Amino acid sequence: MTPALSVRGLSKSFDALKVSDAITFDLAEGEIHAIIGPNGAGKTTLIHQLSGSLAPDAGRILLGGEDITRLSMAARARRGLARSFQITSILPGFTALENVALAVQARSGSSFRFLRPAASERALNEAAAAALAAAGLCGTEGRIAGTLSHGEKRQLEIAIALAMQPKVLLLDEPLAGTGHRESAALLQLIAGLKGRLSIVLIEHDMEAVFALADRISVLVYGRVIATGRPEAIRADAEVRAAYLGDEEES
Amino acid sequence: ESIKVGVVMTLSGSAAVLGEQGRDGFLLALEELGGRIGGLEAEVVVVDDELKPDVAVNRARELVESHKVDVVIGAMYSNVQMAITGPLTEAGVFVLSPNPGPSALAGAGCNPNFFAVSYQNDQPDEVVGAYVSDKAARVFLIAPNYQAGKDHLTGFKRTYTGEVAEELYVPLDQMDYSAELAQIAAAAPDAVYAFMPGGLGVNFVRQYRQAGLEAIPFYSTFTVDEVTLPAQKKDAVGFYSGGDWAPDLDTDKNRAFVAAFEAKYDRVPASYAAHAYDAAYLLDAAVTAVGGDLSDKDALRRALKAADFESVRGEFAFGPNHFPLQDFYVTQVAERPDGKFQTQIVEKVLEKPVDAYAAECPMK
Amino acid sequence: MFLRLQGIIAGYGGSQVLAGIDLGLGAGEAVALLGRNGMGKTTTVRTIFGLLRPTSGRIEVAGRDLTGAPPFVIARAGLGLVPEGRQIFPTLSVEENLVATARGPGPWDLAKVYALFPRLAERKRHGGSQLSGGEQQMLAIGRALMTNPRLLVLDEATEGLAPLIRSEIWDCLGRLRAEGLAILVIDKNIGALSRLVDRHVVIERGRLVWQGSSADLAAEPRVRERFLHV
Amino acid sequence: MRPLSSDRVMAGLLLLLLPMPAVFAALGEPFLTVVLTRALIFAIAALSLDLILGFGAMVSFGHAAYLGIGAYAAGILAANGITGLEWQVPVALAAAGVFALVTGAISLRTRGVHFIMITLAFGQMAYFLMSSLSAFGGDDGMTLAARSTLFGAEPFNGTLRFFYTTLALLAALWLGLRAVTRSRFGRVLAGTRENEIRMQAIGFSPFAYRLTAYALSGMIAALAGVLLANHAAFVSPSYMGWARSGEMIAMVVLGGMGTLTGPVLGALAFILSEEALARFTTHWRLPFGAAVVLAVLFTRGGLLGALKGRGRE
Amino acid sequence: MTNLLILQGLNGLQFGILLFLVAAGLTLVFGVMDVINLAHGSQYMVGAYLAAAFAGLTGSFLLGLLCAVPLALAFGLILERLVIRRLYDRSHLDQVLVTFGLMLMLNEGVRLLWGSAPISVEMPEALSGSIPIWGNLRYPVYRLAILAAGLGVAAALWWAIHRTRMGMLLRAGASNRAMVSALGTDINRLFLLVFGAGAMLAGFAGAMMVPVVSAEPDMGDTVLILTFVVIVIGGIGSIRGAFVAALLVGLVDTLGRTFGPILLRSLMEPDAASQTGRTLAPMLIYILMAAILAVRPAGLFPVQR
Ligand SMILES: Nc1ncnc2c1ncn2[C@@H]1O[C@H](COP(=O)(O)OP(=O)(O)OP(=O)(O)O)[C@@H](O)[C@H]1O
Ligand SMILES: Nc1ncnc2c1ncn2[C@@H]1O[C@H](COP(=O)(O)OP(=O)(O)OP(=O)(O)O)[C@@H](O)[C@H]1O
Ligand SMILES: [Mg+2]
Ligand SMILES: [Mg+2]
Repeated sequence: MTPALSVRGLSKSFDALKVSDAITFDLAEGEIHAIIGPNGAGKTTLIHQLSGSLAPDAGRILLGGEDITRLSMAARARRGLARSFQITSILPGFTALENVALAVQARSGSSFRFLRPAASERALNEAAAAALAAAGLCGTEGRIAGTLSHGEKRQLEIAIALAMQPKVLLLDEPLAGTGHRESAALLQLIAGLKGRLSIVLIEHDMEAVFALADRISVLVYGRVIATGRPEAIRADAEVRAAYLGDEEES
Repeated sequence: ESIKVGVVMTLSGSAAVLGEQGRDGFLLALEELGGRIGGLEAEVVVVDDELKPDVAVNRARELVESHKVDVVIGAMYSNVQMAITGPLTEAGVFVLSPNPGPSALAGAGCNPNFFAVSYQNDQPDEVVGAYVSDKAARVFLIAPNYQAGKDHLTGFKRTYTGEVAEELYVPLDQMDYSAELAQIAAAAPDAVYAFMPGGLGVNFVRQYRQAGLEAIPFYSTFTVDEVTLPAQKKDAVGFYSGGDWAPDLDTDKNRAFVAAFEAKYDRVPASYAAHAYDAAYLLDAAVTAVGGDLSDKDALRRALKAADFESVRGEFAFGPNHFPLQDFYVTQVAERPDGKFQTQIVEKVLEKPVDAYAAECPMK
Repeated sequence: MFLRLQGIIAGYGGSQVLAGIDLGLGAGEAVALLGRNGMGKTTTVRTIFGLLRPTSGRIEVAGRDLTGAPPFVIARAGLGLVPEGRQIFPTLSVEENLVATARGPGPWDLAKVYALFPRLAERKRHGGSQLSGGEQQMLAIGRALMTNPRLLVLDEATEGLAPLIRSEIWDCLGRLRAEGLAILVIDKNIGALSRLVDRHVVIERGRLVWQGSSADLAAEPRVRERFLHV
Repeated sequence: MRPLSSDRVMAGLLLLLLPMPAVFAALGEPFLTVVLTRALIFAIAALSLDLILGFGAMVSFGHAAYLGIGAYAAGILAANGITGLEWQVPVALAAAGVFALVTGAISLRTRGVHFIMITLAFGQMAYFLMSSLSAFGGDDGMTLAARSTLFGAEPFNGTLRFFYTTLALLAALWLGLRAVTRSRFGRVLAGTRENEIRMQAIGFSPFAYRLTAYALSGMIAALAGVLLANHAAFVSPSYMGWARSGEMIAMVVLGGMGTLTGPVLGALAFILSEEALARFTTHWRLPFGAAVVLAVLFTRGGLLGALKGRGRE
Repeated sequence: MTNLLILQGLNGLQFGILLFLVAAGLTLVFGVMDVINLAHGSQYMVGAYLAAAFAGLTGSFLLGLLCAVPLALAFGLILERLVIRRLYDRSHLDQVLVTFGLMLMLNEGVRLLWGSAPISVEMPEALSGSIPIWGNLRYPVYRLAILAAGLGVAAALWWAIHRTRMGMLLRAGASNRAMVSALGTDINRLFLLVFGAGAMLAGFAGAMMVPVVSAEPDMGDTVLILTFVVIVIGGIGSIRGAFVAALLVGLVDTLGRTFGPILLRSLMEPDAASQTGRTLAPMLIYILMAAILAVRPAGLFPVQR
């Protein structure tokens, strides 16, 4: 079976700094693949390259077998690649519902329609409201996104990504900044997606990672130093030294 | 019984200096006439055209429709003149221009209700061109880069018989001419001919002097006049200009005009003021001739055409295209004993020339 | 009391967020501010720093009434801020970020901060906007320390940090505390907080609904359940 | 009082404008209708600018060029004996559209102040081009040979007819643009204003939407240009200079950008107060400038914002 | 021909330096404080008028200059306190509009005070005349003085912004005022000083130019547009960019005007060449700007955001 996403020899440097060093991995259909690593290891940079906001220096990216290395961000999104941003990126002047409705609109029909008011398209609104609810944002539909609290904005990011109904979802620290209840809910949400779509998950919350991931890759200084099942990674001495430490958190 | 006169001048922005001269010249004459024109009480409406043609058209139409003016004195710049003359004359209003005499209104486009009290735009240049022909064999020409600039240099070349060393056009908003002056120095011509009106002239003349080029004779039109001289001062002394009038023109009427103007406004009048002043007396004479009856437009037109008034310029008559037949002089800047500066007549160059476009005008 | 809030009511535009907060913090004391998303923790911090003007209530720092004072006056009274969302200066290099607002006298200088975060030393010539999320977080903490505050306010300062770094920061905060620095901290890691602070304060819909020691919190699962959903 | 919505303000405004010619006539100042017509023409231009400025965050500092393109289309065709709007308007729209597509494709690579300046550059190029073409009067401009006609009818003949033609067009364009800004297209446009990266990440290529809006806006401004040429019966490069573009931005922002109604208010306030002040003093720029400064400092969201704020109290 | 080339090169540099003097203030206020100030050109004009007025009173240009510069500073400080301060948390467009209103007021204000006619000032005796620079090539002393002053200001500014803590604070404040303030800096006072400095630079440039070009209303408008072109080509907020771009614009404009027609004449008919030259000359710097922005959308030296 062709993997949902495969990455071959992806390399990227900023001046002398090698942030992606021949990264190769496969994301199997329906799996959650976590990428962990110290701060500045190149995780977000990798997501940027996968989603198309940054061009790699070398290497190839295949989405469902199709080479998308040269495609624009928008074209990749239309082919079913969605992402969330580590640093919240929403439309601050739109309501929460409109934020999500735009994502629905992007995948349903042409947007070169000039006369019919978008706010009255029931299909858009219903799908958007469902995505908001799934992300735990019931009741915020009419609020201006810029005035949501930090945690609420993080949830909105997820809702937007979900509304795109992607085949592959790239999540960059989705739990950062969310409270306990919200992160528990999100955890459940992501777990529920397992099998239906394929997810690349970046997260520093180890509890979540070990609970969710089917496989984990460890990125250090742009290189994948280990890939394997969660138990194996947790036990890996090199990983403990570079990243995990001996911390036991509640 | 009254006569309504609209005065359309550029009165805001830096181009307002000319407009203020025109307005003041007209108002001075009106004051001398006791506020009456041809015996009628004169109601005067002064409007600012802002040097924007579309604004000018609006203000002009307002003069017609709201104020019901009979006559308009204006404008000061050719582009405004072109914009307002059509709408005004179509409404039956007489237009007396105190400065612009665009070729489009002198030739095939001449207009029965339009009278240029000044000159055809090209004439001052033709005068200087003719004069320079036997003074300098190679002349360097410079003008701002717009239609009027091109027209003025064309006027000069029409009568100049020598060789043109170079023809240079500079942007209208330029203030520093070091590059052009370097080119003049490099070309080493026998003379320079410049059409650099208003503020352009102030900077150009002063920098010309600063660059040490005064050994090359400087001829011009609208570049050194009573509007620019207060800023140019000594730097312009000895520079030449050409025109139909100068403050020292030797007629009784002119002496009285200059004295009255200086007494009232404490500055030397320029030709713009002189023409507007003449326009008032022209109008006064014409209205008197028709006995104050403004309803008979044809009679009034004939009376204006007759130009039976005492001009500051001495002998004055209109040609068939309603442009003046008058003498033209070359003038030179001099410092007066009272420390002010003015242009003074050097030589009468052309006697009552007919402008180059008059022949195309269908009016007889 | 080094910092005292009395009856603070504040909000954005028409909507009220804080509905009367009373909070005191002694010199050298460490307090955790807890509460779910959107309950007003950050708003409290913004009000303390004068970034948001309360509609009523009083703010005292070291005995001085600083209600309505501009932020820089409050900061100079000895408060250091690690804001939510990092807010480092993107157009400055890492080192400039640290130096620009530095103030003495005090224990913190460049060398100390670099010793705490070696990663920053490696990237000191780089622009702030080029840093990774976690690096920016380190920079924000370092920047606040460089003002040598008497009270350090951290709003989700460990968000996005790798576990190893995170535990280093908790250790470091513990040491700072021991040296007498007062700390007001917002974080979701209750375990680490409990080891650090004397007192926990829970905010719910803009009001203080519970406070107590770490032991109290540990002993009252209902509080954790009801207000924090742990 | 209920808060005033933008729509209600516009409806009220139209109702207020409708009887104005009769009012002016009764006051014995029928000419004011002509002045008001000019203000309405600029309201159309401001409306067009609001589409890209208010909804797309594209601050064009060269928008006067489109006004000029429309005016010259009417002027040049009329000079060649083609007075029918059925010809003039398509030519004006096509010329403006082509100019917008070409310059827009280049300008849209930039953002923010750079966009302001690159559109200024293209506007100035158009201005200098028309200034130097002596065939069309160069700097002096050209007189409109004849008022435009529409299939033989004369919509611009007579003050009243001109006024109501312009008012109707303004109302129609306002309605049309209101629909456009609320449509799917309008949402995408506003979304790219808010956060371009986010829009790309959900699958939109902002460029095509921006360029479409830019061209549409230029074409509507050209329409205003056709009207302006007929109103002044004169066409001049001075319609296209940067100062004009700046005034158009001022109208939009003064009125309240991104609201469609605001720019209409702004244009009326701008032109009418200029006209009014100029009647009192040639130094009208001084009080006018002061009024602009105070209006912006003490209102948020422009004049429309101020009106709405009042309605809420 | 070589002589002319050198001479025009110098003229271009001098023009560029002048543009830089004005642009530096604009890019400071814009890049550092994130305020678009359309009244900046009017501050240049105010400097020129002040110098002209005081030179007229005292009879000496140097005294006039000495009076004009501190007054231009004071003028900037007052403007900041009264108006600009209220614009910091407003959108760029609100700033554009308010400063556009200020520009109208200032232009009309000087006309009210000094009339519409240009006012000129005598060149100081010591700096008039020219000195030999290359063979028999001479160059006016005063223009060399402008060159030197501009270079001095450029160096001082670069140092102040990139090498002092105040510079860092300014750049920090530009991106996040609230944060700078919350970390203990009185950002308002800092911005007051910057705006004053910008106004002073513009006023200084105006005062320096007044012996060469006379003071007249609206003289700031052209300069304003040109300086905007300069800072945008250079990359907003970058002193280095403003410097390079100013010289580039100065050289392209001056050399293009002189040698463009010569070049064109070798390519086409003289008549067509002169027509094309006349059409292209005023567009030159706009074409330059459009070309640069088309290739580098954020200018030559974009400041990282
Ligand atoms: N535009 C850039 N120019 C130079 N260096 C950059 C740029 N963008 C990122 N970097 C550097 O590349 C490295 C990797 O950054 P990245 O954001 O991918 O890290 P990360 O693994 O996501 O870290 P974190 O867990 O802290 O978010 C960092 O050291 C960062 O400073
Ligand atoms: N700028 C703003 N304008 C309007 N409302 C706001 C603004 N900022 C925050 N709010 C609202 O105020 C409430 C409190 O927000 P605050 O940021 O203080 O929450 P918080 O407790 O810090 O939450 P989090 O854990 O998500 O950061 C929230 O409902 C939020 O939506
Ligand atoms: Mg990251
Ligand atoms: Mg918060």
